[in-house]
Amino acid sequence: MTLAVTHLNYIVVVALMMIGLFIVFSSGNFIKRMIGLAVFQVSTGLFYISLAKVAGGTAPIVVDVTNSDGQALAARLDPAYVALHGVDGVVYSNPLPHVLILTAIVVGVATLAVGLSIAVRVREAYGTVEADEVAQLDRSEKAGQPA
Amino acid sequence: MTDLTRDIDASLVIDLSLLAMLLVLAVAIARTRQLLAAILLMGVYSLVCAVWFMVMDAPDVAFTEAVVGAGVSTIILLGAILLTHGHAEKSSAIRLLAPALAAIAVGGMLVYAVLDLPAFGNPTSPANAHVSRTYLEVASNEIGTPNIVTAVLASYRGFDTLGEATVIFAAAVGVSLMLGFGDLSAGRRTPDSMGDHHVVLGVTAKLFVPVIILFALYVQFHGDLGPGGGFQAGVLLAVVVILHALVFGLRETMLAVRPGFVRGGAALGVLLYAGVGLVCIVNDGAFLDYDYLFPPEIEAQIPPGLLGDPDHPHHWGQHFGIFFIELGVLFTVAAAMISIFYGFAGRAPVPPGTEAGQ
Amino acid sequence: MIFFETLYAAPPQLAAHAPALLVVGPLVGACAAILAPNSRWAWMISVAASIFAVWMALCIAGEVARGGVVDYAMGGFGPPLGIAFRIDWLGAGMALLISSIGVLAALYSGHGLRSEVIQEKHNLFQAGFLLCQAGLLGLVSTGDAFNAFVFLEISSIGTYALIAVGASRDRRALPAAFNYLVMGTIGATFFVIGVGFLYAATGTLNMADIAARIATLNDSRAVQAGFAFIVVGLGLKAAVFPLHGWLPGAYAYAPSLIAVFLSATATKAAIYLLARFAFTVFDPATDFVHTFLVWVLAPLAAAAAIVCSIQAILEPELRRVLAFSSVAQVGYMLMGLSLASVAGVSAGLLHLGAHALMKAALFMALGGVAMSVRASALADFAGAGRDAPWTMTAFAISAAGLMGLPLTFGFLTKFRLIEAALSANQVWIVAVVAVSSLLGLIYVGRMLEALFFKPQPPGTARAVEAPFGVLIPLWILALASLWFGIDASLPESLANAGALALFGARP
Amino acid sequence: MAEPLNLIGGGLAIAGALLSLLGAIGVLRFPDVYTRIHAASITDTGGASLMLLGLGLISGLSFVTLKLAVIWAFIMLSSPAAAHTLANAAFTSGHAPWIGSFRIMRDASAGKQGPRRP
Amino acid sequence: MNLGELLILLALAVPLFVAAAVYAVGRMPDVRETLTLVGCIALAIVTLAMLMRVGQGDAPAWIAARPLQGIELSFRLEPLGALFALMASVLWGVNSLFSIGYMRGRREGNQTRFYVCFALAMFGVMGIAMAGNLLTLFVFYEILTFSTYPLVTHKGDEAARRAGRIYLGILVGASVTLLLPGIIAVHVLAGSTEFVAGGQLAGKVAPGVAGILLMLIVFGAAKAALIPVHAWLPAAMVAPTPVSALLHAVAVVKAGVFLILKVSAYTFGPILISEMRAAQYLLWLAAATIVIASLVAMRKDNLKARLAWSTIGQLAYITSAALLPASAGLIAGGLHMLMHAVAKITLFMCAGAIYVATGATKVSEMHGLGRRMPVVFTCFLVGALSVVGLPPFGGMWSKFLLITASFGSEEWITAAALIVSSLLSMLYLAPIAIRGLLPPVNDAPPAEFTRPGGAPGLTVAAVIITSAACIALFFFADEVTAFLIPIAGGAP
Repeated sequence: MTLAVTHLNYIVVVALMMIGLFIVFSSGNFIKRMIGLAVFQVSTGLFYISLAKVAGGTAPIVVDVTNSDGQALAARLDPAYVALHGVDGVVYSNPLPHVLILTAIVVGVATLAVGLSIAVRVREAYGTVEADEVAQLDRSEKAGQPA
Repeated sequence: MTDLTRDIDASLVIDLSLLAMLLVLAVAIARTRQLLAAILLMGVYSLVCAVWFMVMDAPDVAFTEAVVGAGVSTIILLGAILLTHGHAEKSSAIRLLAPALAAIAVGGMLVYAVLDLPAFGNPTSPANAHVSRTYLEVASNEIGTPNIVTAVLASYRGFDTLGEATVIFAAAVGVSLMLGFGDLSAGRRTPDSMGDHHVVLGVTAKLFVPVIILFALYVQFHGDLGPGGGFQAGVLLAVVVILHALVFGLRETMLAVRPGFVRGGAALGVLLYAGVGLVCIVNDGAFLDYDYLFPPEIEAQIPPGLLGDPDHPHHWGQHFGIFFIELGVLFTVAAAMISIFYGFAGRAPVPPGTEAGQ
Repeated sequence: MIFFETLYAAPPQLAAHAPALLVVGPLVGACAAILAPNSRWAWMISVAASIFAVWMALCIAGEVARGGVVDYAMGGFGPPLGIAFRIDWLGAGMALLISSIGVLAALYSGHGLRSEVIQEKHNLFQAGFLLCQAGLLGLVSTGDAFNAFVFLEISSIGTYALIAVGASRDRRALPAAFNYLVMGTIGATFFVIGVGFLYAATGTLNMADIAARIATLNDSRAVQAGFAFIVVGLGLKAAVFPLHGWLPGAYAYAPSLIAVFLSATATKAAIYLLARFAFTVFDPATDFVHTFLVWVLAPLAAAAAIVCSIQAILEPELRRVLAFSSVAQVGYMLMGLSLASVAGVSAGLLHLGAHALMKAALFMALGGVAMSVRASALADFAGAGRDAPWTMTAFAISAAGLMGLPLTFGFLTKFRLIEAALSANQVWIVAVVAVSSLLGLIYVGRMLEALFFKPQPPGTARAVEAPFGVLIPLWILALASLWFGIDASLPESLANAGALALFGARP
Repeated sequence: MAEPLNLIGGGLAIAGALLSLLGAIGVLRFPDVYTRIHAASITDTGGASLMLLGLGLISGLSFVTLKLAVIWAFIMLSSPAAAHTLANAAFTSGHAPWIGSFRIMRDASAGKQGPRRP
Repeated sequence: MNLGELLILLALAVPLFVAAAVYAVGRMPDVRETLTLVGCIALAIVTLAMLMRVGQGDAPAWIAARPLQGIELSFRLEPLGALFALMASVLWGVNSLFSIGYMRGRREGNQTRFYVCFALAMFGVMGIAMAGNLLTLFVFYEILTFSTYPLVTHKGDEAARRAGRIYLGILVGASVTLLLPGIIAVHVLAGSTEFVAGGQLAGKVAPGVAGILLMLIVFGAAKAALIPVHAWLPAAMVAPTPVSALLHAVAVVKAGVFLILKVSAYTFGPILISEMRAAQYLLWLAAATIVIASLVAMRKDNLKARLAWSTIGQLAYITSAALLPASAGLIAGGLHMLMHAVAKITLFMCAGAIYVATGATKVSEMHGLGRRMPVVFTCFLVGALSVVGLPPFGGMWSKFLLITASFGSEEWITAAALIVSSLLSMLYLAPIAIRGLLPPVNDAPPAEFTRPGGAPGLTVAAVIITSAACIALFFFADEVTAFLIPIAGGAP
């Protein structure tokens, strides 16, 4: 398969990251920025999980090959392939990135919560959550002060 | 190999169609200036991500993404715009140029790099061949949990998970610092929390609450056999409380689940987790080395094969270690999520245009 | 070093687990602080936990002095399967620095918090402070790339809110904290992306293992991109020159306790990690790393040292002056690193330590008079030196160190830096350091002239001497930077050992 | 597992998918909130039920079937409540039904709360 | 700890102790000033003892601290330093007498701070004089700069602060950007900055590199006030006269030229100096400085400003002496350092006395004033002639040696500049005293005493002592020269 096909997955994920980053940088609204951050972080998760996919693999939960659906799983694939890449008869996807991304998702929601709470306080202190207006208010305040 | 390629193509088709949906959603989020719409789209985005994770054989991640991304995050975001303002200002085209360039630069760097990665799904790529393959080979013997993800999460990289619990705990601390704990007086009786024309909701909620709790416990204790674990269960518990608050009003919920109790719970959860590790140290193992959870003399008295088949080596330490730390994660996550929700929900919204002094 | 070799600070049974306890101690302290009945208890817990961390750091230093490097496998799973702590001289030195600054900050917080944080939130505040401490300590001791990210976030997430608490003094703390949050999160995510690329290329997350497997992959684009993302991400956290926009606001408006602790440790930890990756995980001899050090890092560091010093000169607000000078000083440290020689790295690390002492003391002094002088402009502090002589003398001593006055620690570090640059034939770096020291002289001179030689402007509050509980840690810091100005053998030997470890740890 | 069961199951699943598509089109095309809610409810009652039934047939009688049944019960409980809440919210916020008695329209367009109950 | 180390320790400890004690008893003026004087005497005795020991040819040394590996704060005595130390401490004593009279007479404020900083400045001077290596010298050089800042800005008004900024800006700026890199470069190239007879760098670096280092150091030592970096000296004249007298005739400015002398004698060494082109250029620059300064001085009507500019010229003498390719130059420079210090402090103190008595600061106000205060003006004349270099005053010998040295090394330009500037200084210094003593032109009445009783007795006493010294040195110049011979060690 050509590069475009074999790596299309990665490229789309990259595009998602770019959009997330763009939202963060482009929008002056604090809430919108947090949404952009969320998109960015989730997309990073997509990248990791893409690394973890093994062709023909199944979820990394040990399957007992003695029972029926275990055999069904094994039967889907070429035995040579299974013998080469499988663990006692089954091909699993890669568990490690799953673990990492579980952590990353938690970090993401934690960041989201803290960021939004700060944004709420900004709204209470300034009356707006637009970065430009906040900066404007600060400038006018500084001008107001006797230097 | 025909089977194999067919199989790959099939999954690749689903995979790419889902990714296409994600692209559309992301663009829509970028374009809309109605924050409510953006938030709901974000929820959908997380949901589609969850489905995609399923396709990528990552049920645990999918589960987490569903409960967190589509569930809690959406609620927090909604609470935030309730307290701030529902509309984002349009930023001028010039202001869009630099961000676009920055994003494109980063994207270009990424594309340049990913084209050098092994092909998608390649079983022999270093990522899939080196450490993780070892996990797949040894985990079920060393740890004794069928779910390798749980084994790695709770045992091999248990220290990361402690850090994960700490992060969410830190987030709860931060939100409380910012917004307070939502003290009882702040619990407003908003009209939609009055039961009168919400009999239906009330009844359904009353039905669901115990069911969801039951499900949460199932997820908690089934975690080492199938997808799920302390984190997902904790979020589910938090969702129960949030549902209760949404239907019956924050005040009643806070009377039922006290903010002080919640705050303590978060700390206790982390303490429980760290405590397990310290017990291992006391029995002169390494930190979080569950094999030392029980002193040998106690471990010797446990009859082999009490759990699972006798010919497998028994892993009492591992089993109970994972059990306890998952419990700690459950407490921390549930309590932290609830206190975050209390922080947002218990904050009286400021009428627009008013500027509160420092 | 002899001092450390003979150091058996704890029973071996405890010392063996020092690496884990170093992190877990503050962590448990944070939970206890939440559960503590009142703010007094929370304060005592915070002090106790910080002291415990120092104790553990000393144990580790002793072990390192005897064994060269301390390995600790979390959960008993050796690398690359499990998460392993790997602490060499550099990590041990950083841990010592962070934990001892932590103790002083905790001591200071006894009085320092009262003027800036409402009583009800002291427990939460102490908890957040301890969490940040635990995160930084873990960051400098872990040997696992992804674990480093987790600690990066632990140390950050609480910090964002802690900075925003400064809104009780100045509402600008809120947007500053939010800005820091966005930038910090982007930085951390970039770091994760970079680690992801390294994982995709090597299949492992353990730093030593990565280093071993990367040696053959130097022309892999994934590896190079991974390096780039890690560098940019950590650069954001470390406020490397064009990425420093978040720092001045965040440090200037944060509560003094946080300003003291962060300015002394946070960016330093990020620099540590940057060095760890650039020198240990990657090989500074390979083309792209070398190109980065010489053609990217060095010019940016130089630009920071010049531009941000000028910004500090033009800045009317005292705390922001200090914040800008922090960015400039980060430039010094990075110039040292960019020389990619043992002497240069050691000079950079030495300056890192010196700057930590000085900046902590400076912010602490400002916090000490914060309860009487509420204004933020430099002009409002005029004459404070006469009203609060003890506080401001300590301020002056540390400021003198900042401009590199002889007989202060700052002078010696600058000496070493210039020496290293000369022996590396980087004369232009000498010129940069010279010019930026001149600029430093100007902005420090502005501060001291206003504090000591200008009459107090009418209608401003007279500064009141800081309470005793603040003066003790303040003077410990000031005297330290004086003492190390006379005899810097201990920090120098630490810095040298750290630099050697950074290079020697490479297989 | 028998082939015919698979076929029937597959057919049911496809039917469910078509119903969901129908519901989606309805949500897009219908004139006002209430009719759209109506269309949407088709998706998660008819569509979901049929799909679950089909999946159940395919998987045969096992633990999975039980799970599917629980999910079905859940949907049956939750989606009407959700639809009800939506309609109620729309109504209290003064959205007038496209069709309906004149009085309701007047009240709603005047922004008052919904019609008084008997 | 042998006697030599003890002496070094004492020389450093006495000024520090005086500073601390004066600060402690700041409330009681009499005790405070007695303490100062006692301190001066003690220090003078210590430095005299040091001079003796050095005269016997041994060089006591003491390593105070080792801040970093290969970096030492060490002290070592050698003739030039001992001479500088003795000169500074004795003149400090005399000047303290003068300042007590001056400060009391003018009822200045912040007197405690004044005396404390004075003592600290002496601490710096002692360190400079006894420094065993270039780095130590630099450290105390900076201490001297910063301890004198409060003295310069003593008035405390905005004008004083602005002058203070220029003072610090130029001195510290030059030393940080030029001197320190130069010193570190020496450290890197030679492996040490130790002062060794014959030159630390001799034979270790090419003359070209050494030339760059020399440039860095000579311009970095802005206290020597070579023309591009001279602006601080006139600016610093806002300071009270005692400060100008001691610091800008003796301590600060001489610290600069002392540094250059030491560097040329012990770091580069006469051989290297004679090889490098840079020294040649610097000589020409110094010559230009000499002439320009003299010309400017002639046009200054403010007496202190005129003295300041003359100082700039005289410092350039010593600089060029240090850079002459003949080792005789070093000796001449050392001698001139002493002679000029004694003469110039006399002039400054006379100006101060006049100012206290009458408030007159301009030359044009002093016609016939000598009739009212003949002693002061006579002393001024003595000082002036010593600076010009006429017998029977000390200044003559040093200038004579200088000119012969410059002829001997065929530095015609330097020689010419010296001669010209001598004539010019004759024109701008002597007339002040002479006109003061002659009856005023067109019978305009001389300025009145604004202070009953004229100049305070202490100030007059101080002036008399130094002017007597000017004459005495004429007869003891030979011993001093003999004493200085060793510094030209390793000369061809």
